[in-house]
Amino acid sequence: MGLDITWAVDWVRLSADVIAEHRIELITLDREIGDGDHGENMDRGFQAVLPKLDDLPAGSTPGDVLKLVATTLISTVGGAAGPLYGTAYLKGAVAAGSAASLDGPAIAAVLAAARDGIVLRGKAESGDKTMIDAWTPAVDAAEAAASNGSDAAAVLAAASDAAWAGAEATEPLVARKGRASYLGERSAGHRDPGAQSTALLLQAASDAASASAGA
Amino acid sequence: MGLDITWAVDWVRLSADVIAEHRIELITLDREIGDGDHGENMDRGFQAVLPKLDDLPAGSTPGDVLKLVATTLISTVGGAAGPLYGTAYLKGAVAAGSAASLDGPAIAAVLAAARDGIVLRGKAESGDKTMIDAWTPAVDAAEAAASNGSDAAAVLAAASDAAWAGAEATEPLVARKGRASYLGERSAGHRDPGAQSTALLLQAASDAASASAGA
Amino acid sequence: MPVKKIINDPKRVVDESAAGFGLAHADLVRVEMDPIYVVRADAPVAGKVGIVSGGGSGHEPLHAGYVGFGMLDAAVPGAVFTSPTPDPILAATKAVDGGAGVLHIVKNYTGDVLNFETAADLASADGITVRAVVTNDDVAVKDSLYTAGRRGVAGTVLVEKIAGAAAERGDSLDEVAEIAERVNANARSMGLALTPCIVPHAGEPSFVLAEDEIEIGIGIHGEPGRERIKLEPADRLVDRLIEPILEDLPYSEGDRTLLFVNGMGGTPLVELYLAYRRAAEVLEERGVVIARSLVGNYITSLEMQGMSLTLLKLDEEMIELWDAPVHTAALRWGR
Amino acid sequence: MPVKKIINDPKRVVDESAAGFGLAHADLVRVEMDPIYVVRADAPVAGKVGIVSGGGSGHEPLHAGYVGFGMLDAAVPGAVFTSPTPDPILAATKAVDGGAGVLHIVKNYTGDVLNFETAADLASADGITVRAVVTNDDVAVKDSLYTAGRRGVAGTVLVEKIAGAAAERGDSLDEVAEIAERVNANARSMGLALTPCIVPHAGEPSFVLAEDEIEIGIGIHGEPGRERIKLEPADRLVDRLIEPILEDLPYSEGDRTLLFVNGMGGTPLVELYLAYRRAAEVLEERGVVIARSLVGNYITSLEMQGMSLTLLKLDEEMIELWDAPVHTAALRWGR
Ligand SMILES: Nc1ncnc2c1ncn2[C@@H]1O[C@H](COP(=O)(O)OP(=O)(O)O)[C@@H](O)[C@H]1O
Ligand SMILES: Nc1ncnc2c1ncn2[C@@H]1O[C@H](COP(=O)(O)OP(=O)(O)O)[C@@H](O)[C@H]1O
Ligand SMILES: [Mg+2]
Ligand SMILES: [Mg+2]
Ligand SMILES: [Mg+2]
Ligand SMILES: [Mg+2]
Repeated sequence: MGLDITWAVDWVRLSADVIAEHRIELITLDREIGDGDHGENMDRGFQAVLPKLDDLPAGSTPGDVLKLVATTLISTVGGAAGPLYGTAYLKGAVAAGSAASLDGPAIAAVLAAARDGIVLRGKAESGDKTMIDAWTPAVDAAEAAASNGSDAAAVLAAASDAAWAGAEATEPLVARKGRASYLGERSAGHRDPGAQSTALLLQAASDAASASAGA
Repeated sequence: MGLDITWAVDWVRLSADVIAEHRIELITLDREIGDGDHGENMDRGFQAVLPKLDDLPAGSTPGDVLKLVATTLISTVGGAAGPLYGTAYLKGAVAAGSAASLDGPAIAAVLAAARDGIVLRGKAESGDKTMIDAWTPAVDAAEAAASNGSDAAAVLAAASDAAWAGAEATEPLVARKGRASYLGERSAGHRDPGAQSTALLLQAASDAASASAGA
Repeated sequence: MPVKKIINDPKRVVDESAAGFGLAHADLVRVEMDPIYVVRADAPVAGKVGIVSGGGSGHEPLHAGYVGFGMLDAAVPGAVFTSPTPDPILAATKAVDGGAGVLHIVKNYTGDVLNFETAADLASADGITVRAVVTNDDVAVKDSLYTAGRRGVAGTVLVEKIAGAAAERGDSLDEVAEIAERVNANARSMGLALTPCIVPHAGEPSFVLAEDEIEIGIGIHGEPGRERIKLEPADRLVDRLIEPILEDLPYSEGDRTLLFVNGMGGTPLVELYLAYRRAAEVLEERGVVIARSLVGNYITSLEMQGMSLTLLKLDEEMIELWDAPVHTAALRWGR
Repeated sequence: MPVKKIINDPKRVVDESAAGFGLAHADLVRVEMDPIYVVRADAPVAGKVGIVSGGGSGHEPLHAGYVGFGMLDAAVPGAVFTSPTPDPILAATKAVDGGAGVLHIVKNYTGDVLNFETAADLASADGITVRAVVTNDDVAVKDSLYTAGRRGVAGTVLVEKIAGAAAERGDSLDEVAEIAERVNANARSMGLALTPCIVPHAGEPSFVLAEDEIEIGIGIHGEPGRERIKLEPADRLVDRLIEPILEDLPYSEGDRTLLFVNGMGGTPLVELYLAYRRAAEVLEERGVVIARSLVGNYITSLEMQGMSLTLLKLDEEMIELWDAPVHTAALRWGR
């Protein structure tokens, strides 16, 4: 069963909720190895998307939603996360194309395109202790699930689980990109805030899909 | 028995010791209702006097010592206490004149002249919560003791006791002069730092006299 | 525990800082060390009224930062928060006397007044004509028989600038003193603190505030204010400062003012400009014209967080003198 | 517990402060609110290269304080410590384009670089020639494959002043970019913090230090430094900052430098000048000539206590451009 516009809109709403809920947590993570604004930045961005959802014309596709998120994040988040997530959603939107519904392989392709967009802009590699360390395992898991014939919801569930594991796995790492890299060895022992927000967002995607499936 | 140059020099040395010892206490009192420098100011002044004592020419009188203290305090203490104590010692020196030894009435006259000097410069009245509230009871007690025929040491002992009582009695007062007056009613409940230093200095005078007498 | 400051020995703070100031601004000033004062590099300026100010250290850039063309001829720094003694004031007075007399600008504190008085007496005995103007712009303190009188606070900066310009254009000692008095009479200030400051030799905060408490009506020496209240939004805090100022010296519609938002040393500029916004709004509501303004840390209490507001009711001559060129370490325009 | 600052709503700090800035400096700048940027009152200046800088707020007076004659044409403030988005950067870029192209001066942080890049792409699409210079003067960060590269810190102020003067005298975009690159390449900085700062929306200190601990190698965003040590005397602290600077860009005897002692926002001037004294002493010992200097709070981290040292190796042209007139809210001379 594919995921349609309802799922996409739900995903955004759930994302806004979950980011608002974890705002302080993301600020705290960023304060420890960065400058303490990640939660505030992401919250500002997703709160700005919410009212725009109501203006989506009838017949909008998941790709349209992703594009709306992309442009809004780019113009409201700022910092490193703004352009990086903005590019991710933009590339994801391109991958989603004008399809009304996304099946497992399509979802995996959206995630891969999003991840590639972040790498293109930010030049981070795996193990640099960035959001990429949540995205890449998520993409790998999504692709594996999709090629095993899982449906879209199951692909997202696999991605979400892998993103969480990836976020957790950033803790021992020494950062080589982003603000945390200024700390050198002292960045070890803290979770990367961008990897954490990635896990939260992918879990929201998966939760929205389960809700769609259940409905 | 009159008090001579030995007493005067001892008084200065004891004063320097006792002020150094109570430096933090005077700072703390001044921090509560002023600007927290009284102990530092007085300590700087008396430490500056010490080396100059060695240069006093032979045949110097108690009046010469008081004048030396006056000029040194004026040129090293600063703040309100510098000119006020400076004037006090200066007027005291004038009252002491060129006498080689000061008896009870002479000591009482020195103290009265000192107090009058402070009033002349600072215009404080009794009850304004200033050093005058230690000086005036001390002068009154000294004059009473002197007219009862007490010797110089006893006159100073009476002055010292009265100064302590006066310092303590500043606690409930609302300040009307000096920095503490800016606090209005909130100045009540704290001892005036200048009254406290006055009591310390007059006690040093008395202690020096007892030592002279004992010697 | 040593006090957390960028210093070596607490007793050498003023000397070492003055030495650094002299090195950094050798084109503007000369720093004499014994006794210590900061003087215009070209002093004495023949035929010009000399202007000397001074007071306890810890209010930087006041006063040394205002020594130079069009403002002060010399500044005399005392120990932190302690008025200087007469010796350096006298030395500075002699150093700037160009034959036209010397004006002392003195903030109204017992210690400053007494020490400047003594120095003036000694200078007069040496044949120098000295006049003193005592600033007392702080409306937080009632000027009555029951206080040492109003404190001189941020208005002092405005007095120094405008009197300095008058001296630079060649006014006589009496004229310079007159305009200084006039500025002081038309200036009103009031301050508040969010945090105390720590005097280097004391090592302890000047007062202790709970995390949600502030002091209203503070001076510039870390002394507590008249009232302790709970933290409020900035706009309300600005109102609390500006209302007593406007009550004390009422303005009519169309009156011109200089609005001066001053930081106490540890307050970020972002907060000062935010406060400026509200102050400007209040003045606009009342029809008062903000003809000139000044925003920044110009008279401070070490690292204290807080601010003061000052309004100076302007006349044509004050505006002209305010706009006149000034070239000092902390205030500079027109050259 | 609300955070102890002179603010109304944490989300409105940047807007309200910019509004106040615009009111206080209406003769110099215009403040646009949607999207937010601060622009020279006379922009665009026909035929002149426009210079735009910007970045997260909380570093005031950087950058808005440097908008005006001889320095920046526009400043784009992001949220506190957060790079602005491309929209206001683009709007500012358009507003200052006088036909000779626009230079972006960008501090080297991932967010700033990415957002300015996007804005530059969009401006180019609109036919405006844009070049970017990325400042990275902070020697506390190793510039290697294993970091995001050196941070742009206090050297940025010097780049803005000197590039601004080059633009003002009529240099072409390539020439202005070249001198900006040259200043950046010859500037080295290093900072330390005695206390953290508190971001308004975070409400908690950016890091926690014991009463006798300090952070060496901090940036300007309240981020922790590379090393935590016990408090030491000022002279030793200065040595700790200046040694890595001189190691990274060695000086020969007779070389000229600009010595810049910068406060992080909450440090009293008295401490900055005291530090200046020691820095000057170290340079003199090495035969380095301090040809120019700057001391004050010019690029800050909110109310953080601490300082940074910057040395800029000067050539004749840089000196000439440094001395050229500048008229901004925070830096002014020559007019
Ligand atoms: N070059 C990069 N590539 C990928 N992700 C990055 C890169 N630089 C930073 N990030 C991510 O951005 C997050 C920080 O975002 P945020 O705090 O919003 O921006 P800033 O660092 O500008 O304050 C980091 O936790 C990290 O996951
Ligand atoms: N007008 C005055 N007359 C007498 N004593 C005064 C007067 N003003 C202040 N004092 C005394 O001076 C003391 C403060 O001295 P100090 O702290 O050294 O100077 P400052 O107030 O200038 O910091 C007060 O405690 C008070 O006893
Ligand atoms: Mg961040
Ligand atoms: Mg005192
Ligand atoms: Mg004092
Ligand atoms: Mg940031």
